[in-house]
Amino acid sequence: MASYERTFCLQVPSSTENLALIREFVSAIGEQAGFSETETVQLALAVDEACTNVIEHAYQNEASHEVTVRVTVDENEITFEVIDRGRGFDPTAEPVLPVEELIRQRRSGGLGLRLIRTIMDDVQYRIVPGQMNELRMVKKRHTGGGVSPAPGAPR
Amino acid sequence: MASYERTFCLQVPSSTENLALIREFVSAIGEQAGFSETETVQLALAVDEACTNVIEHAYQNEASHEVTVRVTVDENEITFEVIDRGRGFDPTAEPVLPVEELIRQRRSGGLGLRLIRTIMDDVQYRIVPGQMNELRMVKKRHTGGGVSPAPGAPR
Amino acid sequence: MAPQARRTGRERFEEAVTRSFSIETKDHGNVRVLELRGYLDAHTAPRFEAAVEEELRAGRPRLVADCSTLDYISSAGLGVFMTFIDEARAAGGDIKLAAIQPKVYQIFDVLGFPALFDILPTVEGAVARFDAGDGEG
Amino acid sequence: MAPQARRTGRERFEEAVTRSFSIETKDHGNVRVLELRGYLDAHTAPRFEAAVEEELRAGRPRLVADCSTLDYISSAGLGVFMTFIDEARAAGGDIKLAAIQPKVYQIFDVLGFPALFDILPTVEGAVARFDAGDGEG
Ligand SMILES: Nc1ncnc2c1ncn2[C@@H]1O[C@H](COP(=O)(O)OP(=O)(O)O)[C@@H](O)[C@H]1O
Ligand SMILES: Nc1ncnc2c1ncn2[C@@H]1O[C@H](COP(=O)(O)OP(=O)(O)O)[C@@H](O)[C@H]1O
Repeated sequence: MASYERTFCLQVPSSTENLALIREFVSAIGEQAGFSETETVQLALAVDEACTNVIEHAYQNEASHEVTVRVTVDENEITFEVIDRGRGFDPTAEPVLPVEELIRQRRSGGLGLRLIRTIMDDVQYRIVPGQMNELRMVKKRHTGGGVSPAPGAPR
Repeated sequence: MASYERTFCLQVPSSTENLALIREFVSAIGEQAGFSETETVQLALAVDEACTNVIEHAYQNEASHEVTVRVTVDENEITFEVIDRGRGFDPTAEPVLPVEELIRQRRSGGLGLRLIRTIMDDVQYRIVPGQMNELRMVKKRHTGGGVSPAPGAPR
Repeated sequence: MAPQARRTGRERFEEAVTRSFSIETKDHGNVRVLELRGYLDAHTAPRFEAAVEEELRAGRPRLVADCSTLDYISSAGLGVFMTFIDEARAAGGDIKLAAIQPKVYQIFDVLGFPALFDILPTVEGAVARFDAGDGEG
Repeated sequence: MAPQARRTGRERFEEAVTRSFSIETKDHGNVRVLELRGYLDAHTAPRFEAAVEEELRAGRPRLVADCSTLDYISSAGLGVFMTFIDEARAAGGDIKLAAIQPKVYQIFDVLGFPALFDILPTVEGAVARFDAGDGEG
């Protein structure tokens, strides 16, 4: 009642055509929560990457499933929970290769988790067997964590 | 699996500051579902009116509750369910006065339900006692129902 | 706990929301033009209501709503026009609507506003109609 | 049931989504400029991938991605650059990036792209760099 905490939830079919809607959802909340445009773009990007992974890997591009994004805003931070009921995975087993190495191997994958970890202040993944998989990402307000604002112009 | 039906769900705190997000949600789905810009504006308006009523009447402007909008799209129609757990009401008991009469009585209220009924092809309200209230609104694809497109210019 | 941070957070929220609707007031001779910008819904209508009320209380009932940059209106915004139209007319003025975008006009149209309000294609035309009325009266 | 209506529905869906990203191709001398417009994510990246692949298969490895109207890119779009950059360079060309908006540039920046790709402020500058390289080689 006196608490500042607010919760939002979006559930959409597991198809990449809904990524734009997911980004609009995150952007609207990020803006409403007082994050800058730069920060809001980054939050939308991180959630896009998490949902893309669910659609492509957890559900292997079958559009008949659902992706859920829960967002909690309080005075200190914004928390995103991306939930699926598909194939879980072990994120600690995924190699974090330098981009040069990815290019050398002609691998276009491997960027998503890196972007998520760079943008967010805390990232946790848990599997509740037979129930759901949940990627939990936290971004603090106004901290040194995450990515600094972009330069005004490239080069 | 072979079905075309898709379901979307949005849940937000019961505050009018979230109406913009609700409209963006409806507009994105309406556009994705192939409704025209004119139709999409009307769908967003009807859902805005329904959610405004929930926030102002069912929850009497207490932001600590939640408004849920479920959307189902299939080959024939789009269905919106606006769900609350607040004070229910009897829509058949609400008088439908002409706008002239509302002006004479200096009543600014009474337009919301009228807009909803004008825009949508089917409107149902049900109370599941102690559980939830649900306003169910259906708009068919490309029918004569609802409102015709706006004229190019006023007057 | 952390009431300071909380207040700042709330302020930031409010700021973001405020951006979605704004009113700019200009004088065209003895007519007040209220330029409505953005989204007029149940969240932002109270600000529009306060602005119209302020004009009427200050004895300025000759009002034009410039809707050229109004992107959306719901019944909460329409209700403001309905609440004050009789009062403005009784005081020898009017609330005329001008330059409504087609996608917004359709909403006025659904409710039969064109029969009840003076709706003009341009702000200049709406202002001129007050002057014409003056010359006749 | 109603497979006809179903197909039409799907087509309409596809059309709406397609609008969110488009590619326009232009020749600047012997350099191909791909103008990327809108949102490049996992849904739209396959179209960008097909466009780049078509250029390389047709023996046109001198490419500039005009990003002046690109509003967003996720790893799926970034991956297209990574997949083809070595092949373009091995064929005597390059994939240069030009006129990236600051809010999009920050995404390239996070991943260290500026050290690996040739990123120029303008399309003209990017095209000119190919010509300079020609003159030298
Ligand atoms: N939600 C998920 N469910 C199952 N596997 C996943 C999920 N997210 C990531 N992965 C696995 O981790 C790998 C790395 O993911 P990422 O860094 O996003 O790159 P990409 O998705 O482009 O391969 C993926 O290739 C996949 O094998
Ligand atoms: N979801 C709801 N819960 C409770 N009462 C409602 C609800 N929706 C509408 N009402 C009642 O119906 C009346 C008419 O609603 P409406 O036509 O939208 O006009 P307004 O909300 O502007 O009064 C409201 O004043 C209210 O008493």
